[in-house]
Amino acid sequence: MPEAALDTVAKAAGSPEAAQPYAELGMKDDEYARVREILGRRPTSAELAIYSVMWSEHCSYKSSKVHLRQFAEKAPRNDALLVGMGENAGVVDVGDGYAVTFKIESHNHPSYVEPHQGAATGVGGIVRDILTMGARPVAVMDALRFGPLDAPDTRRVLPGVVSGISFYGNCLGLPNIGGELGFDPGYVGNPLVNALCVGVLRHEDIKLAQAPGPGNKVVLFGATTGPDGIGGASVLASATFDEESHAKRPSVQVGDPFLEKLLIECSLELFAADLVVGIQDLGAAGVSCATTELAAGGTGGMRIELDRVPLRDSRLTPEEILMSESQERMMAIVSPDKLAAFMDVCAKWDVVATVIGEVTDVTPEEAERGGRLVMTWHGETVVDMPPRTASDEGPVYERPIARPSDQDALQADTPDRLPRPADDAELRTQLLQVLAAPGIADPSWVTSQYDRYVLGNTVLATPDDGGMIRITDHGDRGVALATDGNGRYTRLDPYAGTQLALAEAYRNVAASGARPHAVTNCLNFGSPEDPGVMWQFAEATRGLADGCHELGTPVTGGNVSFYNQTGATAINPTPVIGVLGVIGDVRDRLTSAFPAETTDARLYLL
Amino acid sequence: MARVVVDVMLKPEILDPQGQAIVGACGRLGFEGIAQVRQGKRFEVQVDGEVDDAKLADVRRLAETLLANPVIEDFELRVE
Amino acid sequence: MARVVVDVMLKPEILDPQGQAIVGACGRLGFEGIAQVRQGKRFEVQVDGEVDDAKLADVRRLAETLLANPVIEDFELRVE
Amino acid sequence: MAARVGVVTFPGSLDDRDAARALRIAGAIPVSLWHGDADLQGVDAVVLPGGFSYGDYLRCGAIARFAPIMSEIVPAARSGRLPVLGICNGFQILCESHLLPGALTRNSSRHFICRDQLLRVESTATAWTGGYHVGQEILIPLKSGEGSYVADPATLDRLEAEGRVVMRYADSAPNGAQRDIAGITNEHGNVVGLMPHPEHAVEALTGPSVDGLGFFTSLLAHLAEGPVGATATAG
Ligand SMILES: Nc1ncnc2c1ncn2[C@@H]1O[C@H](COP(=O)(O)OP(=O)(O)O)[C@@H](O)[C@H]1O
Repeated sequence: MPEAALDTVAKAAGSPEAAQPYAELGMKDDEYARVREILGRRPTSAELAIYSVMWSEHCSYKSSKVHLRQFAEKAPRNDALLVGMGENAGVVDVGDGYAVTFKIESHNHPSYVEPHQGAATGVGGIVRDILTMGARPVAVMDALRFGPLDAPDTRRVLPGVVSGISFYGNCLGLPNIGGELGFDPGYVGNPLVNALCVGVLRHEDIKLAQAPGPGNKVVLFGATTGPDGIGGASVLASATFDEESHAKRPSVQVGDPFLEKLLIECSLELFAADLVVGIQDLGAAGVSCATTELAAGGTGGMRIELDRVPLRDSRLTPEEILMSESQERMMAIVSPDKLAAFMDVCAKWDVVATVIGEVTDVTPEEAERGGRLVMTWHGETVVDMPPRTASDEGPVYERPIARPSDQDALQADTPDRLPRPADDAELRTQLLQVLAAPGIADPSWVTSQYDRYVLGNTVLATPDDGGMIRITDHGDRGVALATDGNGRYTRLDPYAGTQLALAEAYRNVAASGARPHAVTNCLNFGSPEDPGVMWQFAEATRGLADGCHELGTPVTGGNVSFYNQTGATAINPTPVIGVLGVIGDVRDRLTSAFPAETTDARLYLL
Repeated sequence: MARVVVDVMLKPEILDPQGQAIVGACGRLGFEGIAQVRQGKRFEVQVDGEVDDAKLADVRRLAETLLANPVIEDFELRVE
Repeated sequence: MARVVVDVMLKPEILDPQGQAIVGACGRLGFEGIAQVRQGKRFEVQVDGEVDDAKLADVRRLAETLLANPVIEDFELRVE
Repeated sequence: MAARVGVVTFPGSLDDRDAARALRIAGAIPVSLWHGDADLQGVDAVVLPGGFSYGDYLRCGAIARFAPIMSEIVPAARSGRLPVLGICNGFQILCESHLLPGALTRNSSRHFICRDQLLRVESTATAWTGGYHVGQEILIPLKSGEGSYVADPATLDRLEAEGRVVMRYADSAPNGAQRDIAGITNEHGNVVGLMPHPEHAVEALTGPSVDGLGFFTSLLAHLAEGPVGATATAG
């Protein structure tokens, strides 16, 4: 393989007219023009890599931002919220000095390409988000949607997804305490794999993605970097999945849950010994995201020697390193006097850790421009940019919105026209049909592949409506969780459909005996460039924000997944809503079953 | 009866956690000079009768669709 | 660098659910004439330098102690 | 003085905290043992907990067997001195270490199975099951992907003849285990390997029953009585 010529900042300054593949990386003309304006020159290819992933829909929320704002604007006053939206995950006070953090995230497209690994790495990613907040991950849930059971592709996708979740979650030692299983023709070419993780921490243990203190070291730890999912962040996660992207499919990310388990124990030991100043996990945009976000959250200054990143494949270029989605990696900011202790803990857990740079000071002018992130490759400067422009100041779009033309017809088409059962026998047949539908029938063929006992704190799990765990080994305090979503309802009325999903999750939590406290959400929609989809999105977010306001329960975080479509056909809009509740004494929990010892009890329908 | 062997290995660019775990263990167990280990699968497929071109093509199709996952794995086939 | 391949297969008397499932799937997918499939493991061990007798003995020991479980598995070794 | 019982943490151990909790509930003092230290810290017994040591990538338990702590556990266990309970991955490690015969292979369903499992107690002549009675049925979680016990017919016959099958799956084995074997012991009765997880059935709130507690209370009674050989014959 010929060594690609290195594109340096000096070269970029001297060759303003060089053609750059920004369109292939998913950037629009005006976005590219803005990068040039920010830098005052053309970007180097490494800088282009950073901007393209950071400004992708997946990382920048450029189409959804204007709508997500209302979650904060309409948020009920709530003293329980310790960390709100914007960080890796929200943190909620649950009393006695304890807090929990939880979040749900999608891994839809990767799970279609390679179901087992896609779903596995989806679990891995959300678990690292929770760990990054300083919490011990204590449980996971999974909300799944597939095409009909008898569709040929479902046979490939469903077993793979379930085995991936089972493999990764079980191997991490996190109990699976609930989830959903839904089927609809709309998901044939676009399954939904939404994974939720919840973690527990003490108030004083909250960690943030920031890099204060010039002179502090930037340490990359965990897996070595390989060509996993290169281009994935912009190509896989946010562009329509079509034949063409099939052809230029990047190398699939493969998960290593064993390494992630070591990373969890290692990180918790690092936190306990107070050895990190700031921390970030490496998700979709890998090193690009971690460095720009950490720098932007700190002094604004950082210097990275990219050639120090330990590689699995020595041929990787700086651009590829910046875009690699290799799993099971974290980045920490460590003060120099604690570096030796930090390295010792990593060595104890057999986790590779490498200093790749340090936090730097910035001048007031540099701060004004958005800080200064410099990266070198064997001594040559390949990146010199204001990190905040990549992490926080990406493009924001007010996408056109239009109520779909078939909406009225859809709503007019009520079930009234369906024939009623003529007699008992027909009623019986219909009832049996409903009960046998795969989305209604017993899901234990899926859930029996998930460990629900590990950690020994699972109070409720399948088949109960919500999951519940005890959050400490010595007390009785617990949290309950449920996720719900219904694409068909939401298609019929996105505003009400989303509220129904919220209400159902809320009821499931309340019915377990816990008091609902906070909301997370994963918004699975079609292309934001389709005004009809954007209308659904606007209505759904408005519905959720209003509903949360009404219920007095804040949204603490979530995830948006756009471009869920096959060709031009979008999935039914599917917001999956997760509600977390708190219960003072888990012994007061209520199960879905009638307790065995009850007789002569009365049944009430509320 | 004849036997076709299908060797399935992860593509070289794909992470192989299993191989890594083994290399790690080799070091601790004092096996020197083991540079790399990759773990794959070996299938022994017994076919009825002779292995002619048609049979071989069948096994190849079997490998592509069932034995190997072409997204992350390569395979090789040989008659034994 | 040289490569030693270690093939590890379940002993014939040990149940191989994977292999059986594959045979079952063959039937459903219309692959005719597949009598039996057994699934095992293939390890590609890269050793530093030449594979001399001492190295080969090392890899054999590695196979015996780590790569295969003699209670249920047989292994074969070859230099490639 | 309460018994001190070690719980080994290997890289990838998952149920170590649960095992420690179960021991605590039973009245023992759990002592955390690190795989990399060849030091048993003078414990009276050892639990090898469930999990995926080293990711179980090669074969379950194959790599953990070589951990430094095992170099202390194996001779003490083999001599009959040290009571050792291997649960799930721990059972796999005991087989890989040749402390117990046979091996654990992939479930016949090829899937991981997590379910509440009814077991029948077959032997109370071990350090870990003296508190049960033969024929008793207990309900504890089974959760494993490679839980199918196999051994050659001669070994199986010997295990049966010597009364070393400790637990069997009531009804039939959900994972294809030969002769429905869920747990076995060595010739001294001090080493027990068990596929299901008694440490997950010690509290009514979080387990399907509290039937698992018997393993840990049995151990304490056994330790209070004296050396293993004595109970093994008395059982
Ligand atoms: N994908 C999944 N992962 C984990 N648990 C699941 C999954 N799907 C369903 N469950 C669990 O199975 C039980 C029944 O599911 P479901 O029939 O969807 O419940 P509901 O009656 O609340 O709609 C619940 O406990 C639910 O949490």
